[in-house]
Amino acid sequence: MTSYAYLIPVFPLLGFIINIFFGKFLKRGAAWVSILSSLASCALGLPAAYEVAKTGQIFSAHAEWLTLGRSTLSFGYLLDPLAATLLFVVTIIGTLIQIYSAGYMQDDPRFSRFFAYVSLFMSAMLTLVIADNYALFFMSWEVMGLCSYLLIGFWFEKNSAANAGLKAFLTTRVGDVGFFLGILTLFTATGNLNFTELESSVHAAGATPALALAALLIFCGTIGKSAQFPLHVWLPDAMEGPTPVSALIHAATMVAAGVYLVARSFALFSAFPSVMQVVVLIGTLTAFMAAFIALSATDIKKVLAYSTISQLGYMVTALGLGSLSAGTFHLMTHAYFKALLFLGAGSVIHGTHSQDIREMGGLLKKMPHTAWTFIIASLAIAGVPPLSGFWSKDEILLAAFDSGNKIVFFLLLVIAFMTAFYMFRLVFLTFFGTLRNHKIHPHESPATMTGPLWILALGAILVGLPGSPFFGHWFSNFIHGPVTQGTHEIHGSGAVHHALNWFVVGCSVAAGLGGILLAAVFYLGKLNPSVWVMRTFKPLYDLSIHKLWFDEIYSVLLVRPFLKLGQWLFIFDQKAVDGLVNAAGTGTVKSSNLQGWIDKHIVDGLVNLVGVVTQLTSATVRRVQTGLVQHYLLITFVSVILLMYFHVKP
Amino acid sequence: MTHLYDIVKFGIYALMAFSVLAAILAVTVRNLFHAALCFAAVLIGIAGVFLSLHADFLAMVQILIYVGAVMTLVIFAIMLTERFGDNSSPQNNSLTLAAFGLAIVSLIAFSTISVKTRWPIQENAGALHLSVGELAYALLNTYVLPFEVISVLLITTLIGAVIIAKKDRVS
Amino acid sequence: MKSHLLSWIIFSPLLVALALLFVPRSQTFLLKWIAAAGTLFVGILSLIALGAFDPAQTGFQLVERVSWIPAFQVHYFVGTDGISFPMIALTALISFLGCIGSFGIKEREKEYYFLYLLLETGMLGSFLALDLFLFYIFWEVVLVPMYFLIGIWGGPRKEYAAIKFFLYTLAGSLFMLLGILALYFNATPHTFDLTLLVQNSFAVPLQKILFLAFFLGFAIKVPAFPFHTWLPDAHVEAPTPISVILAGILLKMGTYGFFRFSYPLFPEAALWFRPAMALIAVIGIIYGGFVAMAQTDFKKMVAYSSVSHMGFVLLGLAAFTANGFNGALLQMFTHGIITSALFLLVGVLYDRAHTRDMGAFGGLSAQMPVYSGILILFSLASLGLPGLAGFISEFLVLLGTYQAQKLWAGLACIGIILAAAYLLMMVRKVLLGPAHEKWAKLPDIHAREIFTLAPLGVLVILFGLLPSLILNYITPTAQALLLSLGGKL
Amino acid sequence: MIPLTHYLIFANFLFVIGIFGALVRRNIIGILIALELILNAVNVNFVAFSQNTSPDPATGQIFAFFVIAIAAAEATVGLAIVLALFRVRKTILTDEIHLLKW
Repeated sequence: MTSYAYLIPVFPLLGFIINIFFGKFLKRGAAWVSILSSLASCALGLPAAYEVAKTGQIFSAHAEWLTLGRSTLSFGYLLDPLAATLLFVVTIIGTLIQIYSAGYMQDDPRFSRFFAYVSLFMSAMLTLVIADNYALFFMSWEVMGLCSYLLIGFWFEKNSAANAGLKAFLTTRVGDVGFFLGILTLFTATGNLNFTELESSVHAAGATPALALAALLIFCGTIGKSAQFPLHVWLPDAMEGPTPVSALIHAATMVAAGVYLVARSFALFSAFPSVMQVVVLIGTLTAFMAAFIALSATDIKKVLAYSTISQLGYMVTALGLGSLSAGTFHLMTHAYFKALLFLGAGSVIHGTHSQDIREMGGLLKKMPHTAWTFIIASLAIAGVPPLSGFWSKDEILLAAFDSGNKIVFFLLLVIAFMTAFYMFRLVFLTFFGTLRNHKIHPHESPATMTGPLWILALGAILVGLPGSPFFGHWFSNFIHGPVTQGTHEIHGSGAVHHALNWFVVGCSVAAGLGGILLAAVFYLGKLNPSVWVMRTFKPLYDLSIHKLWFDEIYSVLLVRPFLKLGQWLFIFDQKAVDGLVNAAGTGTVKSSNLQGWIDKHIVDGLVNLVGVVTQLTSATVRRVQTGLVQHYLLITFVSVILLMYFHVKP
Repeated sequence: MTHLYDIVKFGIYALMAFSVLAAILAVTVRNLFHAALCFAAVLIGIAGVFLSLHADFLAMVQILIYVGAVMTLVIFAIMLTERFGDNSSPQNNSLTLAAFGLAIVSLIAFSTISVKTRWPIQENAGALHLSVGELAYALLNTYVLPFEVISVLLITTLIGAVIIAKKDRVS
Repeated sequence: MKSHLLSWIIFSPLLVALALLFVPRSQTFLLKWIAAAGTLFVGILSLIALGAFDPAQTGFQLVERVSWIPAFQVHYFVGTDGISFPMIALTALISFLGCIGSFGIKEREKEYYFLYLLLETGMLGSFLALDLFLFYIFWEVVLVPMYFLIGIWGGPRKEYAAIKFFLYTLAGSLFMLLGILALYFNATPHTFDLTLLVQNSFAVPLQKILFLAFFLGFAIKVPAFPFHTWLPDAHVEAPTPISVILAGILLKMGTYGFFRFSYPLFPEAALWFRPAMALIAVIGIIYGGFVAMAQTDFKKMVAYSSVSHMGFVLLGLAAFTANGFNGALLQMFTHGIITSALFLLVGVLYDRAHTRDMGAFGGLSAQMPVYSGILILFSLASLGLPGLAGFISEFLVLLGTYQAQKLWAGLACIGIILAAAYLLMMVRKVLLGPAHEKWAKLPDIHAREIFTLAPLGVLVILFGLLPSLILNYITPTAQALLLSLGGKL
Repeated sequence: MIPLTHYLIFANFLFVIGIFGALVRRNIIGILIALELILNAVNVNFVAFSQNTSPDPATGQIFAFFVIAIAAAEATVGLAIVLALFRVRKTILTDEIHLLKW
């Protein structure tokens, strides 16, 4: 199975080609094309992942793609535990979400185009997962960005959607350019872009500043793609896209690719403690900030978007702390429960045609499937044992605890608390209580939508178990097995541990349950202290509701000056650069005019004198010009005769 | 033989005189059509003179092209511009006297030159016979380039004449 | 035909142009198709040349050398190598597509196609001439038809644009002519033959002066930063197919000149001027990007984007590394394809709406789905999306530059971000957003227009995925050039 | 045979008559006829010289051919011009066609 791994992304690509060219004729069949293509990828990818898990081996093969001087870039696939994990996540979630979309997008006029884009995305994402070098990785990375752009702006008639797509692409592009430069730096420093040889080449080159720079620049890619501070602003806006897209791209898979990038480059990052500290800093900051904003968001998808940013920050922090397994593990569990949350939100939106949680309430009875799966996912993200989120979050907290960095540990706990709070604020406002806007007539979604919800719910419950002590931390052994064999673990925290740290577990559970409890107090009971909180902590509340003013600050500091600069330069171009050219032109004309004047009045004065004389002479002489041909002939002939006479005479 | 020889000689001179006479008529006759006919007579006379110079082929060409083609053209042109063919207004302009004087003077001058100059006469002058084959050989070997140029000229003339003479579509 | 393949390539458009003179001007159908067949014939010939061309060989191939003006050692000397061959293929392709794209021209077709074919001969000759005198003649032959094509069939300010283009480029090429003459008199023996001139090593101060003289000629054509202002005017006023030719091929004559003449002839001077070249390149990249961002006129935006993208070619030249040269040569090709397509697309829109103001459009994606799909494809190619051709060339240029001088590459990356900004803002304004009722009746792109764009689209994707297809032709020559300049691989 | 000089004098006569005609005729067709006379005079000279002074008798004759061809061309174009002129100006008299005077 593994030797055909390169076919995994090919099926969705075929799906894309069929849908983009023949989608018009396929109509609803377009969904089948996409779903079948990703099922085919599942059929290839899952056995391959299983093979890796069973044997603990790495499978890879590559073919030459481009020769650059003495070094060669090759394209190939690499199936190691990391890739297998991602394959497991992407193929399953991708397929489920496409099945869900067939119901969700049912009435859309551009139905086939939607599935074409999703298939292209699947193809790019799967390529990225199994890519064996940075070049191929970057290419699929960018194509994913393109799909994200196209799908965010899928309903482009809405100005907000069109703008959100633009913003997403441009913001991530900034990070991507950093990533690109990072690749260049790495290639210049080591002459190698293959993941398999990354470790050895980093060792060979030693911890040079150039490599540290490469690591930092590559991290820029993560910052852009995984919506880390300060490039996180695009992700909340990206919620303008159809909800399945938010689930697939902006929650479960694509945004996690940034984390995957760090995990892939772990050998490079872990060689530089200072870079790792930057990673931790960014991760924690992002996680905290996003959680803070999520506290006050009222749009159901925006809450989830900020939650995603926050969780991604969590993963990045974990990797920065040196725990490859914790970060990857959380990536996997998060993909399941966050996809579930988004699909649930999509179901709610589908049923109510509203996104504002202040209008909802009491949906538990109207939409039981949606509600229960949503609650399961919320429990998972809040870190309630024994759901998946608990195990992964616990590992991250443990890594922080082991690193000895108490501030980070404390912050992560606070974030866990906030996460539980805002998630259950969402749950309570949406599903409990009574319906607040009576114009809404909620109804449960069709089976194509609820089916995937339950499957994902099952996943959200179960995928944490491989990492739990019940299975002897199988996952962490698996990840650490071949990839980092022989690597020195920085803080030792990533190393395999077989005992539970009950203090950490206690803190984690307390934070989760505390958050849920507080939310229940605020939003379930008749007592409603939220207004009081709002008033008392008004500055903080304002800060949160305005998303820390990021969009405004960027607009004033970056976007507008850039546009203005463009306009100024254009004016400069027209007035100065082109003006110079035109001035040269007019200058020439002017000076010729001056010369013309001199010519006319001085030089010509003399000439005119001559002219007058000439005129007088010619007035008489011109009489010869009778206009009669024969007169001319006569004169000519006489002249010839005379010439002959003078010539012959001597 | 002498007799025959003299007769031929006399005939040639007569032909020359005839040609000159016809030429004078061709440029003085009032009716243009008659003038054209006189000109045709001149051409035939010259063809005879060519014969006397053993230029048989040239004489044929002279008659075919000049008398056959060019004269037809001229006569057509005269007919097409009928109004001026034989009207009563004078056919000569005010230059007649000056032209006549000039003609006499130049005739004398040229004739003097012709007579006074010592021409490098060849030994076998007047007896050179040239077959048409030799002529063709010279034309298509030594003079092939001018020959081709002439053909291009004729084509150009053909097209040019058609374009100049055709009715202008715009007006 | 094989033995004179390049001459056939150069002069067959001219022959077709002369044949056009015998077609009555009322037979527009015949005129169009004869011209199209002529350009297609060049395309077929260049495919034959592709078969005869050996990519692994680095010297000149398919050479023809005949004495032309013996008194001045002028030769009719043509030949091709990995630098010029892609340009020939590009010229043949773009000319053919441009010719098909010209079918919309409705006035004075006879003169139009005559000048168009004459222009093609000039361009092909410029790319193939190896004798400087011959090169200069072809170089100037390009100017005249271009002047008329802009000046007669152009937009409202066509006279201004045409005269500006003509005088500006002519002024540049005059310096080049002086340079050529100076070369001739300083070379021993006196010659215009490039292969012989290269064997001379000129004194460094002389090299610097001559480099500058050639630089003026080429930089104006490129156009490099301070000399670029003719470009937006010419592009905006020129009819669509001529914009295509202008951006797709003519600009490349400038950078081609650097590769073919300036660098091999003046290696020391080239090395000395390297920082200046890089500076001009980087300024061009960033400046062009910013100004493109400020445009409201669709065509002007694409024109300024050319300034930015051609900056990458100059940057690759300045890098003095194999990757840089490779990338620059590839960028010439890919930019030719992509920008041509963008101009064709602008033309498609302009033909329907009669305006190029991007602000006036909106939401076209809904009623022109095929058009918008193609426009998005080429916008993405232009902004360097991996998987499409534009990325490979920019990647190589930046890699080469990075190996030479990190700062330049870092600054040039700003241009990449800007490219994404102005192109996607264009897509946003034209294709996305709420639909305008005013444009509700615009028909989608039709078959002939798709026909002109499809080959370009295929090439963009093909070269994006398999760049070695074309790099195999470029790399050996680029490496040989670098080695001959004293660089290291 | 007849000496060269006589042919020359004969040609002179034709030539002078031609000149006279070209000078005095008012009608353009008349002028054309006179010009043809001049050309014929030249032809006579060519053939006579070639028969008497040149080692190669072909040259003169061939030149005469060329002259005839050119004369034919000249007549054709000239007459075409006459027709065009007539159509435009309704006259073929030279003294009525003098736009090019002072």
